Amino acid sequence: MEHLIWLVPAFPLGGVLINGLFGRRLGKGAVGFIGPGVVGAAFVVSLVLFLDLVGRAPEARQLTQTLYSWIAAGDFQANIGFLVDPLSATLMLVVTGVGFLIHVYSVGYMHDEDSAGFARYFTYLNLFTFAMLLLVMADNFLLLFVGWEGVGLCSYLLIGFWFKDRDNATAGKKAFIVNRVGDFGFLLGIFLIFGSFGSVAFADVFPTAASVLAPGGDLAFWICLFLFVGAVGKSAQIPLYVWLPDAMAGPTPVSALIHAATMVTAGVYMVARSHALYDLAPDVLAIVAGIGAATALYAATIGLVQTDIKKVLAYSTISQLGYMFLGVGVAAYAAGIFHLVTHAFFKALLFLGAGSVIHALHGEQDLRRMGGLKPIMPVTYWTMLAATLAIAGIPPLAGFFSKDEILWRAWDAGHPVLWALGFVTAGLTALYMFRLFFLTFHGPFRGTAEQRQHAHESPASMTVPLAVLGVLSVIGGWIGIPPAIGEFLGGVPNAIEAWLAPVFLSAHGEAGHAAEAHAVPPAEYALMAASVAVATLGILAARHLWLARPEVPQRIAARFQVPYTILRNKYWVDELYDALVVRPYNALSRFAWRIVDEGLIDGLLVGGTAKVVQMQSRAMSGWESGSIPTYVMVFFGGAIVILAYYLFG
Amino acid sequence: MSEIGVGHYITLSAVLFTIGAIGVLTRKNAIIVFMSIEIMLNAANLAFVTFATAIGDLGGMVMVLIVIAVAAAEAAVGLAIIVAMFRHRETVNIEAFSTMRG
Amino acid sequence: MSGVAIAFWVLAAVAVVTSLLVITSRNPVASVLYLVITFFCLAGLFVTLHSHFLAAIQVLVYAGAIMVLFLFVVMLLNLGTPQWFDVAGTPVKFAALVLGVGFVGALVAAGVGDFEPGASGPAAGVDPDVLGSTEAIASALYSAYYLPFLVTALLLLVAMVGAVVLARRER
Amino acid sequence: MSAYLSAILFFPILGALLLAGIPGANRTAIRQATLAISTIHFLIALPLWWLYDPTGAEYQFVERVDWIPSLGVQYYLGVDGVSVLLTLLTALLTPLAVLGSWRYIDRHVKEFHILLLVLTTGMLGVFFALDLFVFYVFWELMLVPMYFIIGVWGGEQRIYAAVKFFLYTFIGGLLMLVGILALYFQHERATGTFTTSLPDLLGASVPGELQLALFLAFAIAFAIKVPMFPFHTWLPDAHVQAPTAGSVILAGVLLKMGTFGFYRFAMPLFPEAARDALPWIAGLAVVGIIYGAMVALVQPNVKKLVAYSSVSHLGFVMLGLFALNATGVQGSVIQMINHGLSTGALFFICGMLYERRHTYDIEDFGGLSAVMPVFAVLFMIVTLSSIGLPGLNGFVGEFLILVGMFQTHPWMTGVATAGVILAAYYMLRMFQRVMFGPVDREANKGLTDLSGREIAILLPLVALIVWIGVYPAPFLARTEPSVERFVERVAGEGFEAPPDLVEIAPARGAESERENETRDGEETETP
Repeated sequence: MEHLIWLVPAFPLGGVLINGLFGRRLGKGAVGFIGPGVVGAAFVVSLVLFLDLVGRAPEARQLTQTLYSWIAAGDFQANIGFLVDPLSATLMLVVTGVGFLIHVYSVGYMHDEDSAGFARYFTYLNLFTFAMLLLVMADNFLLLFVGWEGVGLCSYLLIGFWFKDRDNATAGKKAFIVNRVGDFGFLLGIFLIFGSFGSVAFADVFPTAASVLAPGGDLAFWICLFLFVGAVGKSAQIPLYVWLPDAMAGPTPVSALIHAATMVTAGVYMVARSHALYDLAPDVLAIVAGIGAATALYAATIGLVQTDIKKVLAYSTISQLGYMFLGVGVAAYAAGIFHLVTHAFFKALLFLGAGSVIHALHGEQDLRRMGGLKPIMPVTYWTMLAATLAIAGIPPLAGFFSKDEILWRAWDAGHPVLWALGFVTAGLTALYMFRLFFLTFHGPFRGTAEQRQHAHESPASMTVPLAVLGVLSVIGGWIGIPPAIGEFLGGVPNAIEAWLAPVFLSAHGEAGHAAEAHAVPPAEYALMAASVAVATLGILAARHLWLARPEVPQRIAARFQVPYTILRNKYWVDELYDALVVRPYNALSRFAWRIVDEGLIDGLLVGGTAKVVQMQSRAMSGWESGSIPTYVMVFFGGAIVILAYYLFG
Repeated sequence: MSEIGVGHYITLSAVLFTIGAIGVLTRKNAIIVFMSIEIMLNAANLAFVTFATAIGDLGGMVMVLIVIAVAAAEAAVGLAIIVAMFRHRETVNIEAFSTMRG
Repeated sequence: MSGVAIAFWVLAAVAVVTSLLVITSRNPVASVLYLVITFFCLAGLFVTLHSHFLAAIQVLVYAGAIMVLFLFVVMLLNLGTPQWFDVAGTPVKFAALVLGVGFVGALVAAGVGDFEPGASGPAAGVDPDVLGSTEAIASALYSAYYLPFLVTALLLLVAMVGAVVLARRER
Repeated sequence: MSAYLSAILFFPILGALLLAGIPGANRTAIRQATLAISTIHFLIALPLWWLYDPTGAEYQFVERVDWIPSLGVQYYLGVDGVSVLLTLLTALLTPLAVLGSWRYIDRHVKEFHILLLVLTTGMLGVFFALDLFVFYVFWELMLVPMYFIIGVWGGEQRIYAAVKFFLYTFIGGLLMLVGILALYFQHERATGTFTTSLPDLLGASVPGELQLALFLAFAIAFAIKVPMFPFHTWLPDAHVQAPTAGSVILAGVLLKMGTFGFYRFAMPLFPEAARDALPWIAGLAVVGIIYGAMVALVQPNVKKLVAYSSVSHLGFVMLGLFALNATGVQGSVIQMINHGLSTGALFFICGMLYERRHTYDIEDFGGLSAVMPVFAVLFMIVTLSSIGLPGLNGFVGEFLILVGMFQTHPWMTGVATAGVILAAYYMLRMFQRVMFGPVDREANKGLTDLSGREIAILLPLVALIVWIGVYPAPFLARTEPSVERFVERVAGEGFEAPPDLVEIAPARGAESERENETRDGEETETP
């Protein structure tokens, strides 16, 4: 099956070339077919590869294909090579699957763009899919980095898609540069890896990791930390998360695909992929888990008070990513990836649902001017309900299984504090998600009459993907039922754990946690029950605050004036960065230009020497007084001096 | 009064040369300056001849001839310049001619 | 005190005195004439040095031609009358004097006076008279120093042309 | 002893003579003639790509004829992998430059094109020369046409810029001349034979402190040309005042003279001195990277911004050269070509903007992406190449330089890698203010998109940018042997192994230190 691998990225690339070069002439119909079509084709091939892997014995689940040697200079060598193993196969399915649905959705969402813009949009979307697949399927760190920056570029292009509005372009630029800060760390990580292993290919690095790097040593620490800096930049964790809320300036399907389902999870994938290194740096794992949990809580608090529907979802994404990093940080890689998959389903659905609402209300994104859309948009309503329940972690939906697995692993790995953070965040998640849900679909319609008139359900091309994602959000969790519940349902295995085990097996030799068949400790049930309880509590509180007694939130906000304004202004982090980093840098640059360049070098050194030379020449010319006797005097004096020197010298 | 040696001639040449030089330095009349230059040249000639006969090399003699020729040429041209200067400024005082200053 | 010594001292004294008079006399015509006398003394000195040809040339060219030219120019521009501006200010004079005395003093101190021609004295068997004679100089002039001879001729030509052009009255 | 190199070298001169024949008034005829000449010249030079056999001798197509036997000077030409690529870059840029100045140059058209052809010969001479004397002749020859190109067809303060450019390089040149002479006599003292041919001079080693002095003489001359940090102030002025074609050639090729000089002459001739001076020069390179990026950010004039970006990019090239391992030097060589392509294209783009709006100020533009879509796509690709986006040529060079340099100087490279962020910041900021946002200025509304001619200029450059980005193997293969020889000659055995990578990480908390102590023994480090 190896020869098929290159087809997966080739299809989107083909889409890019066709739409990019001939898009305007082909017209919206053709472009609308090619764009999603190529991603669909990639999905089919991924599925074929997935099934082929399933058919193999666990240890043999690895397909590789090397196209050609990309860069070979001195002792550095990097190929364009692909690796399809359970981890990357899962990601491929998510990227192409969810991607395909979002492409289809976009056809409807973007239909009022002119043909040039339409073609440009799908070119960028296909380019993104191509870059994301490169990232996921790369068999060495360098190609992974190529995909890494490629998706960064596409997010820049797509955020600033409606470039006529200056803020969109600025948001795009901000995203790219903050990503670049992360990539800076990633690059240093790659250099260190190459320095220690003499190669960047996974096959050379991971198997020999334990022998080359001293476990817990400085080198392992710095490699993993630098790689994590890259992950923080890309997956919008503290402190490099500031670009994601602004990234909402892009079209909603873009937010769904890039800033929810796929790109932002690249960081989690990278940490999971290099688990062999991270296992050697427990300190870094602790940092990962810590930042994950902190970001989860921090983002949840901000999400609580946002009024723009997409901003709420953005902070929710940051929070959920925090969960994934928490999972990966406690070495529960499989749990982290599982949450990544389920999150892709319901977060994409939430974004597309929000898109459908915005589309219906002609661009209205403020929750305070929505409400009572349930009768008008039934499909969107029910699918959004499924997704909101899933993210809140209500069994039997997807969110419950993946989030609970992470919480349990955090507790089981001996991090009660992190578990507590996660637990509180679970409650907050339920609270702000249902706040959004009730404000949008229930209660009186607070928009303008004209909006009410126009509000209508989205066309089929938008609602069908919603429905599919809705189903996925419901059943998505069943692929990872923990043993604790599995036994009651007649020995249903934790499919995803088993599926990913071989990839993470090689890390520390002995079988992953899941394989242990020991009795499930009672604590797991207790925690499970607790998390369900806190979720329902959150939902009820949300219903109470925003449905039953809508004036209560105003009163609470009035009483807790200070914390409310802090949250409202997102802890002023953006302003802080601007003041601490951006403005001083610009000032320093101006200083460098005006003072150092023009003043010191040009003015003083170059200009200075020129003036000195001029002054000298002017002084010298004074001697040419024109009177012959002085000439003769000087002449004769000189003669005497020479003579004296010659005689007595 | 011992035998007249080469030293005597050379000293005489030096003295004449210096007198010529002083003439050039002190006098402001172009003609006189010119004549002082002639004295200096002749002093040089004397030294040439002295050494030529002292070491028996004809080079000195030929040199004197050339110097005389050059002096003649220089005198001719110099005097022509002085005439031109005189016509221009009605005076031969070299102080008057300083337009070439820097 | 051989005849030559006496002649040397007399001629030297006269030369020095007359040249001093040249540079000090108020009247340019007087200084021209003194200069002629100086040249005659020099010619005499050349004779004491056995170079008779050069003595003749000295008299002919210098005293005869160049001084006549000077005299002619002085007369033409009626510069005969003493000029008020002629002698420089006392500080310049004083400086020049110091310079001159210093120069001569330096030379004498450096032992110019007892300069011995060293080993390469008149090559054995070369009679100084023959050396100074016209044929010797002529043969040297047309053999070893032929090139300088030609160049000098050219120079004279150029000088003539130059003099004519410069001194011509603009029409 | 094929005369192939001489043919390439003097063909432009023949062309220039031919041009002299055409009456000055007939401008288009002159432009077409020059275009034909430079294109034919490119076709003559192109076979070098296939004929040059990387596995063959160090210098190929050698021509060695006695020029001034008494001084031991020979007319000695030859090419190695690096000079082949640079020659092809020069041969490619010249016809494009002619195309680029089709409407831009309208005064003294004939003189301009003659100077352009003479300039080409000057540059090629430097790349071909294997004899210091020949090298120096062409080094000075190349100066004169560029001086006139800036001085006559430039902007307002063109005289100031031209004189500054000329003096800066000329003084450097003089310093180098002193160096050459000193080397010449020192070589004679050491071996008794007078010669200025590079291979012979490479043989003899120069004693200690004299070597440092000579190295500095060469290094300063080339540092001015690169330009490196303190000596760079002539570049922005020269670029802003130079006409488009002048800027393209200046940035595309002339700046590479400096780095090529280090590669071909300064470092191989004085290896020990080069190693001693390494921290200083690499340090200056890093300063150049950061400083160039910072100053570029605040430039109101787009051409000056691109000029300062060149200072930053060439800082990378210098860094790569001083990595003293094959990876770093390969990166720096390929980056020389990349910089020629991407910055050359950028200057063409500035020229196109200038031809339309007669201004270089970024403020006067805005929202051009809507008005000129084709231009937007090409400008985007070139900008991305310039900030080193993977998949395009800039990344290949920058990555190799950084990964190479990291092995020997981790901290310095760490700072240099920050340059990657700054590059993105100033380029994207400029790109956004020129291309995105509303079309708020009336004059921008009516701008025409790229004409056929303009596309013909940018397409080959963009094609090469993508080709080197996606498949750099053929380029790297051609320069590999030459770089290996360079590294082995300069690094030699004296160069101690890179500092143990463990030390670079500062002690992070006491207990990890104690851990290290106990286990330092059996740590197996495989750099």
